[in-house]
Amino acid sequence: MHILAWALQILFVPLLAPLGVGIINKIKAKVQRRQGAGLLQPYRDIRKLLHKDEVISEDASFIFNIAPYIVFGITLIVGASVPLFTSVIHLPSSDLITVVLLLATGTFFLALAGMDTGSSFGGFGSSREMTLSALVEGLFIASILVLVILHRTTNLYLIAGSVHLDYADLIAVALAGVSFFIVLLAETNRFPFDNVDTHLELTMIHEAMLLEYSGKKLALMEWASANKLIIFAAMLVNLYFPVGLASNLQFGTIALAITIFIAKLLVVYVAIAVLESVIAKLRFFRLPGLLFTAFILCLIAIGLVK
Amino acid sequence: MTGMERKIEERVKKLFRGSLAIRQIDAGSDNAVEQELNALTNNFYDISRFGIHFVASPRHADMLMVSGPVTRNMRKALEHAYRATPEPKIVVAVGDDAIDGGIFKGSYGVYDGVSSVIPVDYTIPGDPPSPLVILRSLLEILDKVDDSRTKE
Amino acid sequence: MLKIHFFQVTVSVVFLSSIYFHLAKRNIRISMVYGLQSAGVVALLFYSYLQKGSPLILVVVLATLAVKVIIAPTFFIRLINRHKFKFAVDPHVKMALGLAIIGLISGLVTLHIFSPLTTIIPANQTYLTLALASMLISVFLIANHKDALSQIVGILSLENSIVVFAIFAGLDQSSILDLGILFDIFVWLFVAIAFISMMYRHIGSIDVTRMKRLKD
Amino acid sequence: MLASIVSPSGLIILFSIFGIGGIGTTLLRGNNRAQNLWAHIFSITGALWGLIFAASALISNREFYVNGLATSFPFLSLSFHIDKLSSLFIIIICLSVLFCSIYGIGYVKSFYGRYNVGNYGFFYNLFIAAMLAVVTSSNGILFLFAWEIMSLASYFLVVYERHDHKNVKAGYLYLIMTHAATALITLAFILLFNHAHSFDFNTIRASVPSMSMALKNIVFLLAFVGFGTKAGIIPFHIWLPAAHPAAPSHVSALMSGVMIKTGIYMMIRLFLGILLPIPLWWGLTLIIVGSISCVLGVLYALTEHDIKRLLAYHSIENIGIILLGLGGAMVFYSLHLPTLMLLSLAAALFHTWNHATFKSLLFLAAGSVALATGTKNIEKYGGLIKSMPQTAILFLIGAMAISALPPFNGFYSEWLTFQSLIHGVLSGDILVKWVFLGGLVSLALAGGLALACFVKAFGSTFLARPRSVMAKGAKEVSIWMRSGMAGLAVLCLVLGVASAYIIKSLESLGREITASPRAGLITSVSSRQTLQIGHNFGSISAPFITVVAVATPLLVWFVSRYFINRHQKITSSPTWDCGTDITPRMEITSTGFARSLTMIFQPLLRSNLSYDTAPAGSLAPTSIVATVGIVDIYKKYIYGRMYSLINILSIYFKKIQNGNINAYILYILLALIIALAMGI
Repeated sequence: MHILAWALQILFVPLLAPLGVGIINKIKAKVQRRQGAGLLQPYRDIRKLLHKDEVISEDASFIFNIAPYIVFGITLIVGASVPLFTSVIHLPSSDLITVVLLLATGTFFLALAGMDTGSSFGGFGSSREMTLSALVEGLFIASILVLVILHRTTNLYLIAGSVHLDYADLIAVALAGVSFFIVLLAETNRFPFDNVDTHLELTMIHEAMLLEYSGKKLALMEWASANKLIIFAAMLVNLYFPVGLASNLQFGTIALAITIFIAKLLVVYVAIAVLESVIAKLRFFRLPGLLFTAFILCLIAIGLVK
Repeated sequence: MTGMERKIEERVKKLFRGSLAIRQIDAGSDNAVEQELNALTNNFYDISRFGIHFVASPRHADMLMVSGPVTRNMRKALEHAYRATPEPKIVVAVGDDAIDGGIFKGSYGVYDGVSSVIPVDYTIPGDPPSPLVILRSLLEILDKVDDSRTKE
Repeated sequence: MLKIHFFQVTVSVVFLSSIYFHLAKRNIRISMVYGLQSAGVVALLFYSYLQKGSPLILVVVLATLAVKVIIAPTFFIRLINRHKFKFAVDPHVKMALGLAIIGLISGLVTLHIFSPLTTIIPANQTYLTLALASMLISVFLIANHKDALSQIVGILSLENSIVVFAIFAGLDQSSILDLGILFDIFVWLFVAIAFISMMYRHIGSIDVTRMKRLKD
Repeated sequence: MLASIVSPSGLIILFSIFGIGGIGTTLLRGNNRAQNLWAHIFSITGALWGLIFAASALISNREFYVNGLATSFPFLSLSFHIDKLSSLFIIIICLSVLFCSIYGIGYVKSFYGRYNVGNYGFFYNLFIAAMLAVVTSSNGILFLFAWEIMSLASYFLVVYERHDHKNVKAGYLYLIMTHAATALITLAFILLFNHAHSFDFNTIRASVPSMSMALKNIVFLLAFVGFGTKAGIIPFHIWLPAAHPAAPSHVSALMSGVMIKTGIYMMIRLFLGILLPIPLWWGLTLIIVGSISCVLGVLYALTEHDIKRLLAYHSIENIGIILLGLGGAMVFYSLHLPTLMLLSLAAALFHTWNHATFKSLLFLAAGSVALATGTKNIEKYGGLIKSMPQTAILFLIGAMAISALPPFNGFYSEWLTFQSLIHGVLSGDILVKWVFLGGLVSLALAGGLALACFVKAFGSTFLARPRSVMAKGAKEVSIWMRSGMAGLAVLCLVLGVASAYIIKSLESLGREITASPRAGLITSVSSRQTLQIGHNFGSISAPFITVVAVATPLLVWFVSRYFINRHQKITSSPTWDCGTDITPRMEITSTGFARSLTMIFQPLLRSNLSYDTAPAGSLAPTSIVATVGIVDIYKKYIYGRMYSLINILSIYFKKIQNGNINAYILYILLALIIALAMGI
């Protein structure tokens, strides 16, 4: 059972991540009164891309070629490091700072890959991505810091596994959760930070860096961003609302925990989809204001906890 | 068609069924075709339910939909886009202009159709073809997608 | 009693002449008053000789008498007459303010912060205070007046005051004072004469403020 | 064996190697090649001996004094003290010196026939010896002496390429700032002397308990500003971005990597070794200054497009991070939390070491690029990864390390700094909590910005296509230079992998520095090299992260290459250009890359964007130039104000110096009266 739990923990994120994107797209289509693509569309896209040939820019260096493996690999590591359905097993990398900096490594290579081919789109895509991620990193840490102060540990599993939650701290946790949700939107390139569906190069952030990729490498990049979405969603639901995580590795408990976990994820996805349907993308230079607001929320939350 | 070619085509169709990325190229079109293509993504035609979507870069594309008679200015752009698209790829000439130059045929400024510049696999006639025609042709090209979702 | 009167008179002469240098309007009178001041100093030195009987002091007395009382004023007067020095330059600080400052200095030296200086020999406190005051007033003369003659006289007056101060501070017990005075007389006179002559030859004036243009 | 190395003669050998190296070079007149080899072989030998010496001192747990070498100068005695802190800094210095000297053999070749290599060799060896003397001396006067030699030797290295007018100017600024700092330090030592009646560190330490609080505070402020100026804290940093780029690159590496750390060394020595016990506000001050330095330093780096200036600004940022750790340690000391103090101090020391490694590496790599292209302007680079692939990889490693990305060493020290700051937030009253919180947020923000900055630096230097003729003609640098860099790159990885062991050792080292032998250690290292902080507070496993970070991408590559679509064909074509030919001018420039962040931080940076439109010949303007610039607020508001104040004062003082004899005599009169009144 132990090995099975480990296998589940490692494979959960990459296997279910595309489904999450599919769910969000489906909900968005429904809200727009469209039938929309099927839930499994992202899987079909990835499968197709994996089987296509590649065209690579003549100007690309090895950075361009290794970046997808690193970016995808990082999401695998982080995906296995964050608490998903159980709070019992954990990797030595399940630490707040480690996770933040591991994700930053992925962003680093993604941005470099964007610049590598000398395309102007890739360049400003990287510039915007780095601008956002530079500002978000602090907020990321600050929003989880509330939990660190509450639970006296930076280990994500211990935060998720702690049953103790004082009602007095509920407001603080909620405020921090809201700002973490904003971090989620920023890091996964969702509205109001970025439009994942855009075809307009001038407004792109994430997509602009991938314009030069094709075939397998594009598949890995797309898959990696899907992974990132599920990772952040999992952190949101498991750290700020640590309910229903399996505290042992019995088959029944794990099955129940996975069900609860998926239900919790669904809530987040619905929230994202609804949000994307009702709000517009913000102008780029308005984004720091939003992040700053979230940061103030964090500070209030930190002020509230003892 | 040799057995080898058929096998490859079979593989491609299987691959693209349910996931087709289209890069639209305006090679000197009068924008009539673009209007109709644009309509494909609206709620009524909702092309995304067949797994078909438009993409921003030819690197991501499986299919190039070329409109317009290919003006002299757009020839290089078209060639670049063709070269930039990874194999396997499908080139579709949309509209009469793209097929043989249409009403611009014989003009000194155009190349009389996409096929004189890059190899074309399929054509969708019409000036411009209506969205429904385009959709039907696309689905035909993809050789019948899942039955449950084509019924309207 | 006679001794005290003698001291009072001579020190007053030195002190008042140092003040007079500030007031004088004519160069010739300054020179003459300087002679008078020096005569006071000579009298003091002579008294010192009578007390001790050292021949060295007698030499000093005679040298001072010759140089300071006779030669120096005569020389100055002749110089003034030959070059027609006019008392053309005003002091920096006007008369009234100058007097106020002199008063201030005089008051200042009586303060107790100067008492360690003025009470070297407690019996002579009055004389020491006056000598100190005339020293400072002489320095102020140099600072305040623009004409070179006044400045030189100021230096000489300062020197006279120092001698007076030294006598009352009991420094005349050793012969250092006498040697110092002898040395000083010659050096200062030569320097002063050379200075004035050269300056007049070069600049055509004895107004030191004209020297500003030499600054660069 | 160890005992014979760790002895006064070992130290004398160390200094004499550099001495022979320096003097010997000047004697080899004319023969550039021989001078180059002589200077560097001796500095390499010296560095190796220094490593052996310091490592033996650490292993054998010995410390010793060299005393009794009194000189004819009053108070100056050649007394040295080798303790663990000194040994650590000798190791840090010698490691950087070792690789920089190897690099230097290749780099100095470019000076042949242009500049006097003899002078270089002399000052280079003198500089290193002076740095070693600074970290070993145990006498205030000797220390100041060494400090001054270090400053002067580095000044001469800064102005070494004197044909460039800018270098001379930078050197002048450096000279002024460093001497202003030295003046403050001297004053601090004089105050200490006034109290202790000795310049000997131990005597001073013994007399500190009887010192008044006010005096201690003044000494602290003087020393903090003085050493802080050398370390490059904001707002005393202005010399740093000017002087570091001016020196030859491996000297820049030493200055940025090691020399500024001597300021940190003395802060640790004074604040945590000598002036104990310390009040709370000292540590808080350090944290606040550190926060400001690390955020502003990286912001200035972002706006910079001279590659070496960019790196110099990052030194300011990293000094800020070190100060966060050091300040934390001081606060914990004042709060009587010795275990946390050791944790914080270990973070500061480890980051000091790491920064010495990766900043040296980056400067060397930047120097290689500058040498290959002949310019330091990032805008003129591009595409160098094709012509200089090895330098590119080495720069990438340095960039990842400085951006605190796993698996390199910067990650571990930043992780530790984060941990110590979080502990600070958790322990202490409301003021302490918010100051630590400020430090934490600044550190996180600086980390993010540093990442952006190095994407910019690496991206616009090495990626895409060459943007100038110089970049097009660039060639890979010599094997000497590459091996120097490679050594440091390996060190970055090794320090990362061995971090658990190192952190643990640094903590016990801290116990001896601060003379708190009974302080328990908060960290523990499990059998799998997992560094554990507290009871389940946080943990990190360097070998695990290294293996996973390397293995996972490899696994992904392997699976996708050999298990999925094995017959995939990869073709190459020009970059997708939307139909028109793409030129290097369309690439994003480094200014353009940082523009968004520059604009967002406009209130802090005082950045401005101005358009210069050339007059229209026809309907459209012929050219539009957009300039993003930042105002040097320190020059404008602090040093500019200071300058005009001095100017105005000078005008007043000029009135005093009016050339009027009367006035001078009046001064004499006044001085006389005052002197008489005061003197008696």
